[in-house]
Amino acid sequence: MKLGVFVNDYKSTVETVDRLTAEKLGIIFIQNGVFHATIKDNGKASPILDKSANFYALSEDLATRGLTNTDVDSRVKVVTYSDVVDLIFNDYEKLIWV
Amino acid sequence: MKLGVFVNDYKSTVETVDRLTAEKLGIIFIQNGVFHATIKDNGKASPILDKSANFYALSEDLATRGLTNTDVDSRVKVVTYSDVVDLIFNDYEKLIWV
Amino acid sequence: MGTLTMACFASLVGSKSLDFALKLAGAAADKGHKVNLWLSSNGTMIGKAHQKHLKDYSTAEKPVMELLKKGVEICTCEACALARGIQKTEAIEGIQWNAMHWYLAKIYNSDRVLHIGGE
Amino acid sequence: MGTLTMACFASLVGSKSLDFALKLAGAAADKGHKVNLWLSSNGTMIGKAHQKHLKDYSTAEKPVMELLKKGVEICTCEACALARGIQKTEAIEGIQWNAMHWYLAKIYNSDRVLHIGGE
Amino acid sequence: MSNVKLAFLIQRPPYKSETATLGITHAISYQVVEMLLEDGQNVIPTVCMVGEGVLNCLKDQKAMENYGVMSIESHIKNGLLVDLDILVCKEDLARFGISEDRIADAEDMGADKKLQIVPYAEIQKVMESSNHLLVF
Amino acid sequence: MSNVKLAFLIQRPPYKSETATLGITHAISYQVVEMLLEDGQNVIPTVCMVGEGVLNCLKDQKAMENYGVMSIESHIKNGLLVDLDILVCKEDLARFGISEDRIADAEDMGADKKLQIVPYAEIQKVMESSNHLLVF
Repeated sequence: MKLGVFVNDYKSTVETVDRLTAEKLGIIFIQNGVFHATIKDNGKASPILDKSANFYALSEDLATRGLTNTDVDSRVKVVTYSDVVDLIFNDYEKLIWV
Repeated sequence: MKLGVFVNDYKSTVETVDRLTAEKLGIIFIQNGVFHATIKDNGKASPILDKSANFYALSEDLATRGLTNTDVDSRVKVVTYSDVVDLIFNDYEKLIWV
Repeated sequence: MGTLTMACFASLVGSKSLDFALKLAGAAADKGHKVNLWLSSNGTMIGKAHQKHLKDYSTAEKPVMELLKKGVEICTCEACALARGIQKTEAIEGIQWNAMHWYLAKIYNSDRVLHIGGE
Repeated sequence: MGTLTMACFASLVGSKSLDFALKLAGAAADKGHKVNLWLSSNGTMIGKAHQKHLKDYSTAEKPVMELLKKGVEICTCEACALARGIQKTEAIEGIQWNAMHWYLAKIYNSDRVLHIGGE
Repeated sequence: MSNVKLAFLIQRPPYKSETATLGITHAISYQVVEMLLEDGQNVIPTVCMVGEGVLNCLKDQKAMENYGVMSIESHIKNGLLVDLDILVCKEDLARFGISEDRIADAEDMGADKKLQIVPYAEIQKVMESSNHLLVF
Repeated sequence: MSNVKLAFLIQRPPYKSETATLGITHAISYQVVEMLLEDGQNVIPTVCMVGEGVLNCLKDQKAMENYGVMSIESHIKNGLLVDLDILVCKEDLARFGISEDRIADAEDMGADKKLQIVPYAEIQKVMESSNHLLVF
């Protein structure tokens, strides 16, 4: 399946996401989920980024928290709300919010 | 200090609690915090129970979840709301909810 | 153009999940997609008219009116609203009141579903 | 006998934290302690009268009335309530409406404080 | 005749929020959805308890006695009575040390259905074969 | 003359809930509490950002632009302007790799106070010396 996963929290979502498998997996960091894309914990990037997936982070939620594009891990693409709409309709058939 | 800590969640509170130190520490498991007192994760009891502290679990919140006194770890005392009032006034001067 | 049905269980104030849902609904509608939004649990707080906009708090009345104008269908869970003391007479006009099967029926006719659970 | 001041930020329905706060307040009052309860954030939903008691949902109106009768002082954050569209005219009688310094002043005169934060 | 299959994944523990309860009640509402659909259209829900969500399945919950609200166990029983498929992740039950005899059923109410304890792979299959996924 | 000292411990990350914001606004309200107290009575708050709570301290937050609400940064600035002591846990900043130049201040508004980056041991001392603890 083509699965888009909305990750809206920083810590508690790692375990749930770890278990997900899909032929095509997209992980969209929104709200405090954007810290997965920007913050290293003790020097280590979020383990979610080691998954085989496409990663996106919502630009408004980065800016709201004082984060900029230069903070974002190179594996993650910064997207707008409009981009998210296109991801939903063009790239992923099933969507979950964890 | 004499610190009473209300733990109301199962997973996300472990890290916060780990850091707390006090001459006298009481940990009161309520709501889903009672799973710390009853559930082993992969055969291991909650790491919170390894702290040097007095442990309590609220009987109503155990029963609400289908748990009984025999499920409760031997380090934990089962208490009522009335007991919690006495713990608050007699045993702990400062209280936090994590 | 497709149909997106969303649900939001999170409260208006004290969570940005509902803000997210409203913004995404607007962005999808602007691109010509059909959008349905189901509000349940604390999400039903959105349906109340006359929310005061203080600068510390999200308010939904204005964005909700805009979404309704764009043709977004919004429905609130009647039981969840009543349990919170929100009466139909206080509701924002244009928001539908119904039960959970409304949501399932909208899902039936949707291309995409985004269910935003509680907390 | 002592004084316990509590705050609760969690919502009435969809969280058992407020249920916990009300039960603990009742248990403390029954033992002769003085209890103050500050409601902020989604906790202000408690202050609304005419909540329908459906069997799936917690309701607070009855327990709140009982607490008030026992002399428990309950105060709701006016800004948080207004932001949620809850007007003073819809409030449960006997619940005070004030701002955050009410809570700090009650804490000043308390032996114990239990602050129940959000979520 | 065309069915839309929905997977209701319940991953939250009981009672802290309404989330777990609402997962079951939303699934149960499939019973009346036909009112709003054309002839021959239907919605087929499957409820899957995963992660800490399996903690919702314990029997003898005393929520009505203690908090005046219907227990999640009662909602599960209602689901079984209306023939809802409710799968419970075997690995997660094992992880938390919950034996099968602790799991709710609706035998006393005459339900034929039981909670179905299945490996996670089975739940993954439900996710694959469903049209949409709803995580509670 | 008697003061009651309160420690406001902020451990939640920004914006998901109101919690972090309310921690700061509740502390700021100490400014007007004297209205409700006797002469000579006072409340002395100290705000401590710990754990993921330190993520509230980043500067250049664009919450008003994006969501129409006052940023937590603005609340922090207001706190500094009314001379609130706001401590930020040094170890947690280091853990998340946040350098001091990323931290909010209120210099542009003419505040003398700054966020005080301190070891956790210092925050533990505040907890010990406070009459009551409030965790947000």
